[in-house]
Amino acid sequence: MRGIVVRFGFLIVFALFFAFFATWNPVFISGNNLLNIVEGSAILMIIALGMTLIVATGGIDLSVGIALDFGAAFAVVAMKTYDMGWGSAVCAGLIGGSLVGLFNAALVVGLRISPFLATLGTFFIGSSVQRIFTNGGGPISHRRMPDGFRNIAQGDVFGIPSEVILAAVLVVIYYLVLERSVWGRRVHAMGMQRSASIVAGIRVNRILIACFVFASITCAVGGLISAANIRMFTPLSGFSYLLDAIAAVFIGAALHPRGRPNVLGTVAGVLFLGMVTNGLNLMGLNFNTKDALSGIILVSALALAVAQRNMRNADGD
Amino acid sequence: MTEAAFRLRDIVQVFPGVRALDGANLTVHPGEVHGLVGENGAGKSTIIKVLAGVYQPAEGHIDVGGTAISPATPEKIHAAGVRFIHQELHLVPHFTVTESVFMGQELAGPMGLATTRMRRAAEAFMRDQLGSALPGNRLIRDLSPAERKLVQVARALIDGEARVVVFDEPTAPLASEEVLKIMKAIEQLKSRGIAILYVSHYLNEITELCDRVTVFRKGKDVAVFDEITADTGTELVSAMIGRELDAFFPATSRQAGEVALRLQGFSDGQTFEDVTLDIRRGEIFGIAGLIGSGREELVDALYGLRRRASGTLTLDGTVLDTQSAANAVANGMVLVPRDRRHDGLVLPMTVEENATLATLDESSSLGLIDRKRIREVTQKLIGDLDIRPANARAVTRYLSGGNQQKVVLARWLAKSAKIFIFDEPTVGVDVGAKSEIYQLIENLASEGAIILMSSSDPIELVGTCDRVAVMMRGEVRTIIEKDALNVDHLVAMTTGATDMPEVAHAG
Amino acid sequence: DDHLSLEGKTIGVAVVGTQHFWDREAFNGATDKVEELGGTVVAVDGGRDNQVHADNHDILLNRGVDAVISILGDGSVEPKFEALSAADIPVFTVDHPSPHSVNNTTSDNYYMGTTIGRYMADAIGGKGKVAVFNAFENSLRICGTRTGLWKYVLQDYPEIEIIQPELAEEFANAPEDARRQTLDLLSQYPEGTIDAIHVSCWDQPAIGVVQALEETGRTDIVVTALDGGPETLEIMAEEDSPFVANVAQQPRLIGATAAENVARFFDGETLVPQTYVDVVPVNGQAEAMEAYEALGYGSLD
Amino acid sequence: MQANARHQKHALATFVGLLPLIIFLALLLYVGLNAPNFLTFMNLKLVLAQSLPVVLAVIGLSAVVMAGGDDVVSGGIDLSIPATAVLCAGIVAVITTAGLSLVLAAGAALVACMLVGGINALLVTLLRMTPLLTTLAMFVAVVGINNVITSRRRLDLTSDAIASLRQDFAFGLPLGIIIVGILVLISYHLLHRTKWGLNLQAAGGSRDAAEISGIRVNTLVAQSYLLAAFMGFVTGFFILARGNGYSPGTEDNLMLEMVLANFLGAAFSPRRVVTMWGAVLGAVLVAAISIGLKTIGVNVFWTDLIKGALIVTVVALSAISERVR
Ligand SMILES: Nc1ncnc2c1ncn2[C@@H]1O[C@H](COP(=O)(O)OP(=O)(O)OP(=O)(O)O)[C@@H](O)[C@H]1O
Ligand SMILES: Nc1ncnc2c1ncn2[C@@H]1O[C@H](COP(=O)(O)OP(=O)(O)OP(=O)(O)O)[C@@H](O)[C@H]1O
Ligand SMILES: [Mg+2]
Ligand SMILES: [Mg+2]
Repeated sequence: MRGIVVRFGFLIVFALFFAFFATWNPVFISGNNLLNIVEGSAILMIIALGMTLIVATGGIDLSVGIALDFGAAFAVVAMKTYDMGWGSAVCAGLIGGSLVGLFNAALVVGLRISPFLATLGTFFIGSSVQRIFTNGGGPISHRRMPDGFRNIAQGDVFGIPSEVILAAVLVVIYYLVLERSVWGRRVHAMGMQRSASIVAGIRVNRILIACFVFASITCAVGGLISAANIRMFTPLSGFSYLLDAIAAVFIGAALHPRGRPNVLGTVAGVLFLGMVTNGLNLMGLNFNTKDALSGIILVSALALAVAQRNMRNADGD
Repeated sequence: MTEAAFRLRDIVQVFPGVRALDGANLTVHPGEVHGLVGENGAGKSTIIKVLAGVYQPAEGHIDVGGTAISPATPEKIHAAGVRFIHQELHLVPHFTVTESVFMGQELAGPMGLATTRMRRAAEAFMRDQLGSALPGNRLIRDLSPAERKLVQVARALIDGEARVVVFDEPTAPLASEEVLKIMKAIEQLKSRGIAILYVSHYLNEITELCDRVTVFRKGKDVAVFDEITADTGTELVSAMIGRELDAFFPATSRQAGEVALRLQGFSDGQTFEDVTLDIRRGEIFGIAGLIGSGREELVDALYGLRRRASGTLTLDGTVLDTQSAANAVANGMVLVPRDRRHDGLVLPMTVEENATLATLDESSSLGLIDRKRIREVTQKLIGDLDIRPANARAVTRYLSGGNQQKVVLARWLAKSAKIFIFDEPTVGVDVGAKSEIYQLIENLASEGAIILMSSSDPIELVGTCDRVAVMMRGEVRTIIEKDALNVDHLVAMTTGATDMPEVAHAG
Repeated sequence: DDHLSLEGKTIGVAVVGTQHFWDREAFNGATDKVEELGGTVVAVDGGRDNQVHADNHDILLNRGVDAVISILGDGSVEPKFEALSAADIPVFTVDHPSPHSVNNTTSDNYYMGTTIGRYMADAIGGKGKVAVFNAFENSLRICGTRTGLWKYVLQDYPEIEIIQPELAEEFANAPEDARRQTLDLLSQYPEGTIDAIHVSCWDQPAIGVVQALEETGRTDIVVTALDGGPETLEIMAEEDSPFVANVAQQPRLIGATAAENVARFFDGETLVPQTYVDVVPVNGQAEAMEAYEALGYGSLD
Repeated sequence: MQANARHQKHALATFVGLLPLIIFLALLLYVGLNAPNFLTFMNLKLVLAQSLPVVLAVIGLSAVVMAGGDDVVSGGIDLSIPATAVLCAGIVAVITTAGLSLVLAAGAALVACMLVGGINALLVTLLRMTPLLTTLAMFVAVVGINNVITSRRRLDLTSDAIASLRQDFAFGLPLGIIIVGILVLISYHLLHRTKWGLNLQAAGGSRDAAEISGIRVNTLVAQSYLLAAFMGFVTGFFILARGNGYSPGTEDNLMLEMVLANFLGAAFSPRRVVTMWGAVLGAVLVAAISIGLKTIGVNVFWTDLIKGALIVTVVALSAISERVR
């Protein structure tokens, strides 16, 4: 019994919830709804990937939402105000996102501010910049955006929505880069013990800058999807992904035998959150009850994931 | 004989995959200094932690002053008068000396903490008992390692209740002149009838200081020596490693080549000034110097860990860029740092990850790690260096000190570097492993590597180096050539003793 | 009204938040008008936190302004109004009736609620199932009025059923969040089992709702909402838009009117307790185009 | 010669170390000279009154950070304090609105808040869960539960006792300020002037060092979460007093301000570590700056930018002063 819990604990919880939601409302396991879950998780997945990278460096990024906002804003403005094609608009969005990463890197590497406070500063500044630019926070709507851009979120390949494909491609890239590549190994080493990594000849500052920029560009992709989905840029909308992204990354870390933030764990965390949100939506609960339940489920699932890891480590697996 | 100060019998302590203690016994009498020696991983630290109540052993009996304590909890052990000076400099960096000395045993008055009383007591104790005039409001992070060690000692003894004091490798992080302070403190304790358990890899300390010695091997006590003289050393060694150690320092017939590495006018503007050295290919070049002599800072500056104000480094006439550690490594210069737990290893990572951290590029294609190749490389390194346990996936945090050091060495051996800097390469390493490390260094030199060895251990320098530069107050005082190299001379030069004994016997 | 002036006056403008179109426009309308009339603005923003908004009034009191325009807010501002009145600083509210306020400038929320109820009922032929986004009925008075009257009207249509539970929206990322929730809702209610989705207090979420409908091709479901900002009017004005009815307000005008009321007050006029600013009911595509131009948002070709 | 150089360097470090505080004070002075009535006693009262909830929350937070270590990701942090605060406010408002006694309401709220603290403590010490994650998840859960309890309604205050925290005066000061002042002094004594407090700081400063010194780290960490929950409970009443009742949605802002004040406080302390008094000072100064900016009529869209730039500057200076040392 204990052996089973140790090996498959979180998986069992995942399965139990799945079965529970499916029994409560058969719609839950309809192909359409499962696709909804995956599609609905795409943006969070992308943000959580960026967050995974930063947490792997030993930091945390409170400004992921700002990078998302900037990605959306730059792309929408490029198309609406400057009449750019969708390709250029995508580039503009990615560049917009990278500005956030560069700013973070300047604070963390240049001024040696801790990532938490640096990205908190970026969050305040980035929010304010958006409000100044939009005269208080008005959305920038662009109903007639080019189809190419809309297809970032609305297109599909063999019935698989393009945002899901985008998220999947990013998952693969992140997995290869962070878990399989030389560079990723260095990122982990730096995150766990910076001084030893320096002595080992790792260019930690360069890596840190790259990580912040890479993460923010990733978040900007989330912004592009968001802008393509609703055909507008809503200022300050990225913030709503922050807590979920942190939760997903740490659920993932809890699932790792050595507690490291990791891409596959993050994927599991995001899908779990997505499943719970969707399942509770389908349960037909009052929205206040729903919020309370999703919080309680989050706490319990985390506790279980961590308990599982503790047991496994105690068994010397 | 009277009642034992404490007695540990048939202790068994199991960690996942390891029987760290396998029926070990240890008895220490009041008023004696009892040595505990053994190879890395023999179980010394573990039995200390069992005594401390940190681990609850699977089997065994613990009694202190004749009364059985079961189960042993840290509180009960403390109440019984047993004090520990742990090996790590376990202190809170942002605490003051006073706060650290009284940590966990604060004095309280009617209005909360008696801060002034504690500060006076701490300062008085440091001054009178330990001979160190440390201000009570200095922060720990501003202290030298030796000063921190003294704070730990003060912490263990200040309540005056100590009946047994356990020192786990207290001198490992210290320079030789600072060791004296600790020795003096121990003598004083002994004269007050306090029993002392002393763990060290420095056998000369053991033979000088101890009345009796217990030897551990593979989790068991294999011998107890009741008579200790200066000659007991070799017997201790064979008991420890289970065989004779034929030659501690490797024999050599190596001839140094041309001057290859040249430091010119190195200074950092603060701690060392205008250091100029010529080092030959195939030479082991030592650097000696007390704490504060600028030796450590020079090493750091050489490797790009510290900004240098001026100076050039040339290899075979071409300027070598080592302004950052990464550049140094890229140019074939590598460092085995003095603080392996912070700078040497990424502790949460495995042996494999640590050993291959600098050579990943060589075992990858398209930037992706070739995991099979990495595993092979690691297995070979583990074999070559006899790293124990021979498990590539073992987390380095749980390796014993000597094995941790070998993992650091493994990383750089895999790198096939040209210039090796060894900074305190054998601190905390047992004699057997030490000897192996010296042999490794010798082999590197024979293969034509350029070797710099910075050490606070004069015996080690004399035993392995071809030449030794002595630093003092930020300057190179002299360079001692091979034929003039002996321990007394070296010690005299490093401490700046004016009368130079004209002894000629080699170390 | 040419003689109106706030020359030499310092007017505090407190707004509960500026994320929403309405709040922002009312705020901009008020501050712009005060400046146009020659007054100095001291503006404070509660960041969508009613308590911070209330506290901000203390700052205006301490700063010593000549009058305060307070936009929205809940019961926590009442003691602050009292203190301001006690210090002889007149308070003018926007969309927040209060016994301590000289005048409240507002849209007719009762009219909005009933109008949108009738429009929606008509759009689905007086029967069917309706989902509603409603998170703030209990916490914000105006939302309570709008939602309550919408429900009141629907009582006349026994064949209209409101799907339980009601849906909740999120503040920061309203359109995207509503889009996701709508997608979940649609997978639960297949083709033909749901007829309308109503956003009961404003219309940012409606943007996401329409989006979800278009994505799934369920454009037979109609969408209704309140406020009529330029983005939503633009959507309504599109060919075959599922977004069929709205009641547009004139928040900028409301803010400006409040500022003018301040000037009138200093001019010695007696003000009625409530000033209602006209709302613009928008039923269908053609009216949406008209309203877009009439409200000065530009023109839709 | 050398001693002189060291002395100069020390003086420089001290100066740079004080810069964060100097910058704050300079900004306040600028505001004071430009805003009518800013440098008055009235305004001081206003600043204090508005910072009360943050001050209370930050006492709890700083205790948790002191006990767990100040690394945000792996150390101690309690993001659930704002949630316990609104939970207390919500429960008290609902029960008193229903006409039941305030004592009953307070009792129920206390039980609920301490339960939250207890769960935090259990998860962090027994399960060894990351505090950041644990308390974040608890925040979500508790806010959710509170929304069920209150149905996200606005509830007007019916208790005069609570209103008196805002309205009544003693010695010319609002009662609330006096009570919080006393609580600050008690907490200061507890956290910085007793054995318990020092051990708490040792636990967070170096867990290993504390453990081998016989300090029961887990017990202290658990106690810090209970203290935090209790401070959340107290904060609840001040939220009710301040808002003249319960308004939904105050937790997010409180969380941001609390975290900000706590870590800014570290920049003020000479040892550059999180301290309770530094955190309280941080809370008051942040409130003063916010009020100052509002008083001089800075465009509301710009205030976050100024705040963000200020954080970055202050923290950067504190980092630089560490390097100069
Ligand atoms: N917490 C632990 N988990 C797993 N293995 C451990 C742990 N602590 C010690 N060991 C193992 O127990 C054995 C004994 O270790 P111990 O630290 O007692 O050796 P030691 O004699 O102190 O060595 P050294 O001379 O290096 O200090 C080693 O093999 C070590 O790897
Ligand atoms: N954080 C930890 N958790 C569990 N076990 C540990 C931890 N740190 C060290 N150990 C184990 O405790 C033992 C003591 O480790 P320590 O760092 O004192 O080195 P050591 O074994 O005494 O080596 P040396 O003194 O030769 O450097 C080691 O065997 C190690 O495996
Ligand atoms: Mg040991
Ligand atoms: Mg050891």
